[in-house]
Formats: sequence, C-alpha cells, structure tokens
Amino acid sequence: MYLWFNKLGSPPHFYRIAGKWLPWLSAVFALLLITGLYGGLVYAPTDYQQGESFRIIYIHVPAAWMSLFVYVVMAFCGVVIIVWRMKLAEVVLISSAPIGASFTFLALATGSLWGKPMWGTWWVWDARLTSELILLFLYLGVIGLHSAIDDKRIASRAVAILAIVGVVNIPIIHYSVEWWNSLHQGPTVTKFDKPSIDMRMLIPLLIMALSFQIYYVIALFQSSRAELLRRERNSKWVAELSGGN
Amino acid sequence: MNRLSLTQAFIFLLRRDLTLVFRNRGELANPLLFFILVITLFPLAIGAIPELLARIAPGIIWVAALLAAMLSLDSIFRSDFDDGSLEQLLLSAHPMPVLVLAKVCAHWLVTGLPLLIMAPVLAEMLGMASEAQGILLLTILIGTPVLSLIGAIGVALTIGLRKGGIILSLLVLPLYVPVLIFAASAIENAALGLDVSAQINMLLAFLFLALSLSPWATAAALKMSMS
Amino acid sequence: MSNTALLQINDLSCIRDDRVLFEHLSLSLDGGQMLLVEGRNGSGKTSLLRILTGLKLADAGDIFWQGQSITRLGADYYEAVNYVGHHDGIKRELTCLENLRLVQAMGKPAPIELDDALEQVLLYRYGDTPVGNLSAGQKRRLALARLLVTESKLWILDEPFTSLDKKSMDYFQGVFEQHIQNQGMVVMTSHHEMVMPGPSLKRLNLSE
Amino acid sequence: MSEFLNMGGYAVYVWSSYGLAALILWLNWYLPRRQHQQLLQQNKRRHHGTGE
Repeated sequence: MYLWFNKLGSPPHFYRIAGKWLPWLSAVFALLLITGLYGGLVYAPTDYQQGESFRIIYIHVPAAWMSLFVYVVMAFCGVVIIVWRMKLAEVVLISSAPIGASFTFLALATGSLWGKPMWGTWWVWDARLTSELILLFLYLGVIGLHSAIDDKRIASRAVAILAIVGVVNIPIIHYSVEWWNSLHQGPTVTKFDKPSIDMRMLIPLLIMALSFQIYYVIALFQSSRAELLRRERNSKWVAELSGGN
Repeated sequence: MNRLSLTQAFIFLLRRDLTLVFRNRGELANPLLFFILVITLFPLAIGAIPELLARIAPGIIWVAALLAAMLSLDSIFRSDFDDGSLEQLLLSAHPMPVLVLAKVCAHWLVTGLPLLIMAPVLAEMLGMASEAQGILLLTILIGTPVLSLIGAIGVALTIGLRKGGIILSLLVLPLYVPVLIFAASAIENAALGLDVSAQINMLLAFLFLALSLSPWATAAALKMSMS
Repeated sequence: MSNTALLQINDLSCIRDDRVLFEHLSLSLDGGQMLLVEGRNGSGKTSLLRILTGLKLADAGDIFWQGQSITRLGADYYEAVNYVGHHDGIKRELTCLENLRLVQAMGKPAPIELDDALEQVLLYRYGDTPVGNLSAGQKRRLALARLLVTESKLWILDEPFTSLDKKSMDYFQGVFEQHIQNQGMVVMTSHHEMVMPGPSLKRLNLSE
Repeated sequence: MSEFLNMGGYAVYVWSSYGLAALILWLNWYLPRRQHQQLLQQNKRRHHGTGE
C-alpha cells in the first residue's frame, strides 16, 4: 500500500492520472446530475406542507453535506502534510479550500432562499444554518492564512495545523450551536434536517449528493493540476511538459 | 550539573514573563481599558433602559471580555519573536509545549485575571442581577484561560505575518463560539435562578480539552512559523 | 560509538523562492573539528545553519546526530546544541545576570558562576543593568556568553564576531579553540579569517 | 410546462437556488481551468527552445 501511496504522491504521476480521469469523471457527473435534477424537479411528489419550495432541498442538503466532507478531507490532508510532508497533500488541501467554501456558501444561500417563503425572513438563526455560517469562517480562515504567507511550503504547514485544529472544533461548535438553539427556541420548528422519508423524494437526494461528490473530485483535480504547475514550475517534469510539446 | 526539571523550567519561564510585564507596566492596563470602553459603548448605543441592559448584560460583558482577550494575544510571543529569544526557547532542552503553557499562563495572569477583577464593577453598572454576578465571575475564571490557550494557537500561526492582526481574529473568533455560548447562557440562567451546572461543566470540559491539546498545536505552529 | 561521525549531513538541499541555494550537500563532522561555512551574501549560509539547528526544514535530505535523525531526537538534540544567530536572543528589559540565568535554566547548566562568566566577557560591571542600555558589542558578548554558561557539544554560530572589537574577537577565538581541543564541535560563518590548526578545520564554500 | 416553471408560486426561490448552484459549480470548474491554461502558456514561454 505504501508504494502506491508514495507513487501517487509524486506530482508528475498525479498530474497525468488526474488529466486522464477528468473527461470520464465529467461524463459520470453529467449523467448523475441530469438524473438527479429530473428526479428532484419532476419525479419527486410535491411536499404536502411546503409545496414546491421544498425542491430547494436537492441543492441545499447535498451542499451542506459536501461543506462538511471537504473540510474533513482537508484535515486528513493536514495530517498527511504534518506526518509525511507529502507535497501532493499540500496541493490538495489548498485546492479544496475554495471548493469547500463555495459549497458552504451555496448551502447558506439556498438555506436562506428556502427560509424566505416559509418564514418571511431571509435569515433564520437556525442551528444548522448558524453552524454552517461558522464553518464558512473556518474555511475563510484557511484561505486567508494560506494567502497571507509568502513561502508556500510554510503556508501549507500552517493551514495543515489550522485544518486539524478546525476539524477538532467542528463537532464542538456544532453541538454548542445545537444546544444554544434549543435554548432560544424560536416559535417555528425548522424542518431542515429531517427530510420526509418518502422514497421518491430520498432517491433523487442521494443521486444529487453523489453527483456533488464527483463534482468535487473534478474541481479538485482541475485546481490541483493548476496549483502543481505553479508550485513545480522550475522542476524537470514541468520543463519537459512545456518544452516537449 | 544536569538540566532543570520540567516544573522548575515552567516556573522559571513563568516568573521571567511576569517580571518582564512588570518592567513595562504601561501595557498592563490596555486590555482592561478596552474591556471597560467596549462595555460603556452599549448603553450609549442601545439607550439606558435598565431592564434591557440587565437582560443583555451577560452577553455584552462576555463579548467585551472575548475581544479584550483576543487583542492582547499578540503580546504572548511578539517580543520574544522580535529579539530572537523565541528561537532560543524552541532550541531549549525542555519540550516546547511546556514552555508554551508557561507563556500562556503568564498571559492569562496579566489579561484574564484583571477582567475577573473588573467584571463585577461593570456588571453592577449594567444593572445585572446580583445572583448572576457570582456565576459571571465563575465563567470568566474558567473561560478566559480557554481564550488564551486557543488564542495562542492563532498567534503562533500568524506571528510571522506582517499584517497578522486581521487574520488572527478570523482564525480565533470562530473557535471562541462554544465558550461564548455556554458562558453567556450560564449567567442568564443564574439571573433567572435556574440551575447552571450543565453550562459550567461544559466550560470545564473546554478548559481541560484546551489545556491538553492547544500547547502541542501552538508548539508545532511556532516551529513552523520560525522555519 | 557508531562508526559514522557525530554529525552526519546527507544529500541536503534548500530552495528559497525558486532559487536553489544548495543541493546534494553531504558532509560529516566529528568531535574536535570546526566547519567554516563561507560564501557571498545570500548564498544560503544562514539557511544552512538554521537547518542544522533544526529550526528550519530542509527541502530534501536529512541530518543525523549520533546516528539518529535530529527531527526524531527533538529536545535531546537541542540539549547538545548551542546556537547564536543574527539576533542576540536576549531580553532588553532584563539585566545581564537575569538573561544568563534564563539561558542556564533553558539548557544544560555548566559548572561556572554567572559572575565569572560575566567577568570573562568583560561585562561584570554591567551585571545588574538592563541589557537595553548596553552597546551592540556588549550585547553580542552577552549573547556569546551563552556558550560559557551552558554545556553543549555542538556550537552553531552565525557571524559571531559581528560588532565585536579586536580584543573580544581574539578572546572568543580562543574560546572556540579551547572548545575544539576538548573534542567539542563548531559550525560557523564568519568574514574574519580563522586561524586554526589544519586537520581540525574544514571549509565549505556555498557560492561556487 | 408553464405550470412546471411556476413551481407552485415559488418559482423565484427555487430557480434562483438552482441558478446560483449552477453558477457556483461552473465557476469552481472554469476558474481553475483557465488558470491552468495560463500557467501552461507561461511555462511554455519559460521553457522555450531546448528548455534551457
């Protein structure tokens, strides 16, 4: 296993593999997205309580799941950076940050768009939305810290430590906010996180979640390849790559 | 002669930091003045309606304490970073997390403790219920060390940056949210005469978690910033 | 004693913003030897020294002390090392004695009275004056006094003679020679020519 | 079809959510891709000829 881990770790190898996989992944993503959208927008029945506005769930919930998933991936890369000092993990971590932040922002925006018709306000201090907002700050912290340090090798180790500290704090923040929300329980009970179990609603949701996962890998490969070129611009393999063709 | 024991080194560094602070006493008052200033802004902004002020007093005091603590974080490592003694600490014969803990303790004694002394006066000014003031002190006693410990990680990460201040608040404030939530609600419950043991236990849990984990993270971040 | 030298450097390389400072640098240093690192400014002398202390991470290669990698040794390696860098590493607000007491507390104390150490570096009269009032030369002497008050095998010195007058330079050169004779080790950079007996002096030029 | 577009009166919210999602997903793919092309160009110029 170590050999594979090490081989994958070598930038030129990853650069080529990612390049080869991108078209296939895009095809799979397109397929999943179309079925997911069709399922969510047409196939799934209207929610008896919220009417059609519940269909925003097919963007909001997958985005929220992804915002958490990407941060956990970043923290894992952080551990790999600190322990094995793997260049690729540094690139993956910093390339994932903007994607994770975008998912978090998307979850927040769609949450607010979903809340408006139901409660007449754009922002509701709901437990999930508040945790999501704090998670966005954690992402912006990672991006801000990385861009503030000039030497990118040091910057990667700094954000590695921050991502690890962040991931330890995410559950703490989440349950604190959950507990806080139960204290100041507003008049409306939010129905965000417990989608009704009707199969015809759930299946499109899972398909959309899967398509978001594939999308993350595509966007990650794309930005990692760019970051690799920037970081390794004076290494041999980049010279061959650009001098060659 | 062999090297000092760990506790001796800890106490030595703690004493050194405290003498350093008393050598330039001017800075000592800054966090305190900031704390008082921020709190006096609220009545001016919201109006001096007693019930309203008393109701939001716990929140105001804790937000002000949190901001005062954060502003003073920079002084933990700044002077040592500038004159090169931070390098010498990193290269000392003692494990770095213990030395970091000594410096964070010194910082807490210099910033956290004065807040503790000042808080009742301000609570009185805001008309906070007297039963709540006892719990207010308890939350500040337990909470401010957590602010220093977590803040030390942020400072260690941003010490090498020219304009670290803004980034520091972006890194540290989200991590302060749990402490703020449980501290403010503890005081609120106390004001209503309700039980506060749940909140206090959570604050203690945060304290022990921070005590055990953050020195290691800070030491790693310092080593990285000096690299 | 393992057959390899006390300090072993294998295939070290260091890159600073796209410029390769040095690459595939391998050498070893044993007790009783001094390594003089030369090279024009910006050739990576300071970076090499900081990597040797473990403060800075090399881009590639590793360093072994008594056969073990210094990253794994951590504080044990630091106990055997004394580093004097560009910064003096002393607190302005503390007096000379207080600074030396701190240095001893943080390292392995040498069996010497602090007053004697101050005497040797001609700072006895300033024992109780805050360092902030001293001249650059006096501060440098106090910084170098760390070598007298703590016991360490490997001295890593970055331009130790900066802002020292001739008299102090000769004195410290004597201290270094004494350290080498007691099987100690010194790695240093300096613009001043070192007069050392041949076999125990190694040179490394980073700018060719 | 128009009934579908109307989304039971919530058209504004539903379609702006999906529109925003499309925009964000596209941006996160397009920006790195364009940056990648630019870097390839820069490298070609840097390593022009025999790639010194």
